[in-house]
Amino acid sequence: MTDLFGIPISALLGQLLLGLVNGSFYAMLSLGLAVIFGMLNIINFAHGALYMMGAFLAWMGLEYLGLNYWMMLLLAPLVVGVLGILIERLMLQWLYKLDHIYGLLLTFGITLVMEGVFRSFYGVSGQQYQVPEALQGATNLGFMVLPNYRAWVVVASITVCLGVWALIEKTTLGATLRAGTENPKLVQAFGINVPRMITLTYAGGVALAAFAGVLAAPILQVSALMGSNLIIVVFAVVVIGGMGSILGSILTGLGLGIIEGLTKVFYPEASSTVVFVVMAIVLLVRPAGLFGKEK
Amino acid sequence: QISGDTVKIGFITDMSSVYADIDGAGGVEAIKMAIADMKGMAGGKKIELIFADHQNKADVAASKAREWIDTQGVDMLIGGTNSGANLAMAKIAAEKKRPFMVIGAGSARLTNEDCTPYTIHYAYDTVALANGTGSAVTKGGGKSWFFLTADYAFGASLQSDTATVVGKTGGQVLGSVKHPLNANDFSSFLLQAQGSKAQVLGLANAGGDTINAIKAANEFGITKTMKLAGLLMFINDIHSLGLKTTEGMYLTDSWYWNQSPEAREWSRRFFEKMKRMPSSLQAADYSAAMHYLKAVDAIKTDDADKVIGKMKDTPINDFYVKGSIRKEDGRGIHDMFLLQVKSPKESTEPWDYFKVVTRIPGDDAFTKLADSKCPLVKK
Amino acid sequence: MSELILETRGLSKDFKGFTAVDGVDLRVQRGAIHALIGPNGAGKTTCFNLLTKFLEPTRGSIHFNGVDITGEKPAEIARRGVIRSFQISAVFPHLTVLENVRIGLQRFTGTSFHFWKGLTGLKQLDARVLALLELVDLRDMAALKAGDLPYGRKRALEIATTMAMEPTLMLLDEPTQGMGHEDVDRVTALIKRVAEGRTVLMVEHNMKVVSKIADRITVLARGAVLAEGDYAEVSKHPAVLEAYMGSEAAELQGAH
Amino acid sequence: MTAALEISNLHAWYGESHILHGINLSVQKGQVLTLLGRNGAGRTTTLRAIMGLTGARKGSIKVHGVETIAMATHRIAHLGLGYCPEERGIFASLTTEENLHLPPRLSGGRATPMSDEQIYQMFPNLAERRHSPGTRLSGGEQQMLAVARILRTGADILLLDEISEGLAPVIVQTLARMITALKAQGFTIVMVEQNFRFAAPLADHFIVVEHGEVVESFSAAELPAKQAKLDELLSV
Amino acid sequence: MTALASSSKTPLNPVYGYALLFGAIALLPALGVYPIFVMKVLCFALFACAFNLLVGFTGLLSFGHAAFLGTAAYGAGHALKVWGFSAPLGLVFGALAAGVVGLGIGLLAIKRTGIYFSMITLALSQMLYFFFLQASFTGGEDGLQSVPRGSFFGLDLGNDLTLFYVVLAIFIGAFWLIYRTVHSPFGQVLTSIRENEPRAISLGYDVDRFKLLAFVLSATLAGLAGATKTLVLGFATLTDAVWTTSGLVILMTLVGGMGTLVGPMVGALIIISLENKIGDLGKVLADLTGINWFNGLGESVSLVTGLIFIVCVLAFRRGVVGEAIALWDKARAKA
Ligand SMILES: Nc1ncnc2c1ncn2[C@@H]1O[C@H](COP(=O)(O)OP(=O)(O)OP(=O)(O)O)[C@@H](O)[C@H]1O
Ligand SMILES: Nc1ncnc2c1ncn2[C@@H]1O[C@H](COP(=O)(O)OP(=O)(O)OP(=O)(O)O)[C@@H](O)[C@H]1O
Ligand SMILES: [Mg+2]
Ligand SMILES: [Mg+2]
Repeated sequence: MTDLFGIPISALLGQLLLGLVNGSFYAMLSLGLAVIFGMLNIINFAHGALYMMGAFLAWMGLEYLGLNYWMMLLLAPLVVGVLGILIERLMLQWLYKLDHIYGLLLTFGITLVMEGVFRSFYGVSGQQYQVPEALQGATNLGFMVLPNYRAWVVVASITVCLGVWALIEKTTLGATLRAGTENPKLVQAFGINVPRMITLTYAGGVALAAFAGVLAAPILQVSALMGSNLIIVVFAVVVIGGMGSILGSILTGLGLGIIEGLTKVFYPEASSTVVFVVMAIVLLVRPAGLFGKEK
Repeated sequence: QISGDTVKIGFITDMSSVYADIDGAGGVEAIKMAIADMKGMAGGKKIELIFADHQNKADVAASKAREWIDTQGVDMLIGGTNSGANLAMAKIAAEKKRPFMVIGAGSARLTNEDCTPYTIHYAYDTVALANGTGSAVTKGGGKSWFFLTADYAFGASLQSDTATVVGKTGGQVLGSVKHPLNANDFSSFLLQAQGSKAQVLGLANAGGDTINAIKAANEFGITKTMKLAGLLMFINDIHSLGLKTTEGMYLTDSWYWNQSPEAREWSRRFFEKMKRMPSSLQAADYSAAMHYLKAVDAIKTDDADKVIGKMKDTPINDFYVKGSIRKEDGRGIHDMFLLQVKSPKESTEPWDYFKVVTRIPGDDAFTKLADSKCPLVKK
Repeated sequence: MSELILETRGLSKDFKGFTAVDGVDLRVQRGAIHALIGPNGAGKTTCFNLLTKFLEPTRGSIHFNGVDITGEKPAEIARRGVIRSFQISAVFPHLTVLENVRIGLQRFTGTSFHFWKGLTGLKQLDARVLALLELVDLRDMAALKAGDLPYGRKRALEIATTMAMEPTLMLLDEPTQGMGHEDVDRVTALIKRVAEGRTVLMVEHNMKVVSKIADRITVLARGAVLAEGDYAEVSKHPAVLEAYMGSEAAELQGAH
Repeated sequence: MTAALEISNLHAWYGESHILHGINLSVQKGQVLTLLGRNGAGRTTTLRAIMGLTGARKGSIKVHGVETIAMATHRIAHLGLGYCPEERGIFASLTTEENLHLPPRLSGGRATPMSDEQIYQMFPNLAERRHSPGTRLSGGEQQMLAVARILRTGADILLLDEISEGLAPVIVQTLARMITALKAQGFTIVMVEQNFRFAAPLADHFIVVEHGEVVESFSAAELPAKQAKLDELLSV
Repeated sequence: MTALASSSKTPLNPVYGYALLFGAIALLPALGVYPIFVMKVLCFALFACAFNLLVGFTGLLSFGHAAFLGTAAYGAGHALKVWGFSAPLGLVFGALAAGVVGLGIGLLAIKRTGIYFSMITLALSQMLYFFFLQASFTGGEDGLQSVPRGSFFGLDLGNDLTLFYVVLAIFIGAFWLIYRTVHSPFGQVLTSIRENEPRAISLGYDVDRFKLLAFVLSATLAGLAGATKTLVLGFATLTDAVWTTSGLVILMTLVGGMGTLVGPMVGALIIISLENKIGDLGKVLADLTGINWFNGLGESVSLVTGLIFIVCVLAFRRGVVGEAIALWDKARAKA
């Protein structure tokens, strides 16, 4: 067997694949952030908390209502989307005229409240959520045994990411959204209800986070704090990718998952910092990020 | 002569964060049970309990402790989970001369490098856990080990303590991988562990990390080829993971609710109130409070030095443990248990999770006086 | 020194495949009031942004006093004495009128990084500040917050602050925009006054102002220079009439 | 009969600059009104104020008799207004066709919306370039696209800001024919024009704006009589 | 800025006001207020004032200020405990260490503005947090414990009261420096940059260098707060460096009033008291309303903090002191 720096190539392939799984989460979350940022010019700090909420909804659906994974994969994003509508209508919409900083601070406050609520009801050690029947078991790929569920995560999230990308880049709705980011006033002058479009965009963005949350529930422990560490990494992903393009956020998310995976093999101690190191380097070379546009 | 005419116990623990289930509100309830069992009086005076959440922040814990002693006249402190918080509290208790009974924190430093005349490390420590799990599992045939270690001081000491024991009992450490604290994904580390072909996977981490690692180990089928040994786990972790996931795992603890009739009896009372079975820490909270209150009751004073003397002189003998507190360094010495998680089929009732595999005598479990790094121990 | 204070050669700026400024050769005579006019979106403001390096030119070079300053940073260019005003009013609203102007003067004291010093050192500048405010009829308002001034007065304050920099070349972007008649006249007179001994390059839509004070006019259209000359020449130039002033105006003029 | 558009005492601001100082005008259904004036006089601002795109507005704007001064922009549009901005507002991230399809059908529009075929017939250039990004079009094509875009929506009042600007004479002639055709179909049109030659034969009514106020108002019939006055007002 | 601007018009010299304030603080222990609590508040007040120097007077919202608090806390702790530095030297060392880290982060972050700036500072400080978590000298999760207080120019700091006056003196000194900075030629330029950056550039100021100096100053002073805190409490822990602490200092400044000099002090007092007393408040509320849930309020600090954040951002952006000044200005405008 061939080695690379003392690690068998086959093991390396396995690690790359696992990196891709994590990258799928980064991609989905940073995609949601990018969509929201594009339309609302708000960095949605609450993204991590809404992701957590998605996972919790999956668990609650099963626990209290007996709704299975597949139902919740649909329902949780809907519920969180409605919550997003409320957040946008009741709070965010008053902040657009102000400095963007206030949006960041408000959503930070929302994060604290949501985490606090879930923590006070469910504690922190977390709830257990089983992998759905259909996806249990693992497949032997030769170089590694890949649990079917992880394969599903990659497939599902890449599908969703590409779907969102296609929706935004290829449809009338997407065209309206893109136009709205370019020149919201003119779009409104054409009779399109831009405020409502903004609300729905926010709802859609956070629904993506909830979807990621449901996907994560069977892999991770469902707990109140599951989003708060992730969100900062996703921020770094966003800074590295540059807030410009939808495709950029997807690619950067996947790419960083893989880089992180490789770090876990060669220098595991640095695996939690590598994203930030990459960020520092990218900022030095390209202050606007890899796919971002200057100013 | 009881200061302030009340015997005031201060309990500081994690009530809202990762360790809240293991101790937290249940710990408060356990101490209240002890007070109730004393009829609310010790040495002829009223007993009072105040408690606070340190949110796993050492600074909050220490400030609370200091403030309580300075302004509330607290006579004794019970420290819940989190070693950092407890080390900080130990400093304050020693400075202010108050008995400090550590229950939930595992760091062996509390009775080694950082020992004080006022610290009593009552329930367990990482050395005991390492000795229990490390030696018992190795003796039981798990000769080759691989460690999955949280990358910070505590994880490193758990690993090195256990590795030493494994080596002594004829086992072999094949390797280890460090993971960041609160890692969100363990699959990559587990793949590396699997690559080592070791028989035992030692989990030198805690809380959420342990839980997530076990989940992933199941998912990747690693539990089929390796035995899992949790180096710092409690019954609540098993409860939240479920037996299906944890079946066959080894862990060491100071107590299990189903280990004896008296333990069962107390646990039922606890269950009435909390709707869950007690962890070893909650039982220890009760036991420690009781031990202290009985000492105060016996000598009719809450003077710190005298009460500590009395506590160290009196053997502990209750449903929790039979043992004593070592005079020199304040280490509580009692038996520990190597437990194995039952399979779902073996479990006959809720919370029936463990088989007791071995009883480890206290003298073998805890650091020997000869090996102690406590400056108070004269060699 | 040469007659030309500012010269650009082939100055261009592309935005994503769209050329906003296209090979402009601008030549500003020392001591002149030079107006830059042209239809909306002709690239006038963009030109200003290039000259002061708020934007990076895509092609071409900028020469100031014969020195190539194309590679310099905005602050460096400002320190050479090329000071601009903005199309949208640019004062420091929470500072007083006096402080606004003093910020300009302060740079010359070399104490701007001294965070441990009090403001007493700056007080000595106040006399000069007041003199400048006198010039723009703002002396009485010295203690007011700049944000509380009426719009026209803000533009005057901006000019005073610009003056404080002892500019050799002032770039004014639509100094009379959004003003009432009397303010326009006032500011026109003011520009005329302050232009003594220095050079002014201004963007202006108000032809009354331009015809009154501009010595020379460059007309931009679609990013390129369409015509250049004094007012009489430019206002007769057919291409200018076509692109900017309206060809029918000429027709009408010819009609009577 | 209510006017299609009736404005009285309209004031408007951009931030702190007070631009419109009490505009009064009214347009009957099926008429073409042209706003004349010098650069910066406030004509564009008048159109933008009708759409609710300026800063603060005061006064009264009635569209088909409905007061819109307090309405949100998109609601105003749905009363049947189509706006073609001076800067054209072609979206760079959209293709020509996407740009064309962007404005939705207006609920209150009274005109028959044009089909794509009709539009492409009117502007063959656009059909050719339907899949290229909007801002890759030439200036003239962009102008066509900006006009074409509002014909699909069913808007019956068109606000056209300098649509002839920067276009080759042939295209200007096309536009002139188009406006005549639209007028024949009953469209109400408000135009801002610099190009008097273009506007003169099309308009039923003229208004001259100066410093945010209406200084002259006369019908096409009065045009010859007003020529001298106009000359003075518009001269440079 | 507004604080000074408005008070400078009144005949009363603001210096008297501050003297009165600090005099009152100096008397607190004599009135039976717990000195350690006051010292803790003072440390956080200094932290918030330092942060405010950046956000309130320069317009840069750093979401990574915990990095400086943490760096200095560990730096000073290590210097005092392991290298045996004297207290003053330890403090200076801690503050300087934070300043150096501030220079590094500042160089990377200053190129971007607005939310980008916030996100970059947040991410970089999180990187530093992981470093502290893993580095051996910090004691990881356990923290750096039992840092000796030692003596300060001959004064024995073991005594709480002595330490209190030393801390108060440090605070006054640092506050004076901030006051000075705000009202210095440098401060004038900072204000102009915050109010209209392009205009400041066009006046010939190299704004990046001004921002960087402000950033480093703010980091150093935040460091001083962290070092002093270590001295007072005797330990440095990861709490000092974690990102939620950065959030906390933003909250303090927001609640007190961004861009006012005393605002952050008031904010720190409110938030620290809340953290300490919210459990009691919950019990009172539970007794009053009979709703048992309130008893658990003590465990829900973050929930309450979050609510305050939301309320402040939506309805109370000027903060306590800011609103007070606005009221005062209004009243005077009427008079
Ligand atoms: N940052 C930019 N990105 C893309 N296009 C730009 C940018 N800045 C300006 N433009 C475009 O460049 C052209 C010239 O703009 P500029 O502001 O220079 O016009 P102007 O001559 O000053 O017009 P006005 O008289 O209306 O102020 C316009 O079409 C404008 O839309
Ligand atoms: N966004 C804006 N902010 C501030 N002032 C503006 C803005 N847009 C236009 N103005 C000013 O408002 C005044 C009127 O402008 P408007 O665009 O309505 O003129 P116009 O008559 O259409 O002339 P033209 O289009 O030929 O330049 C001008 O002085 C212009 O500079
Ligand atoms: Mg311009
Ligand atoms: Mg116009």
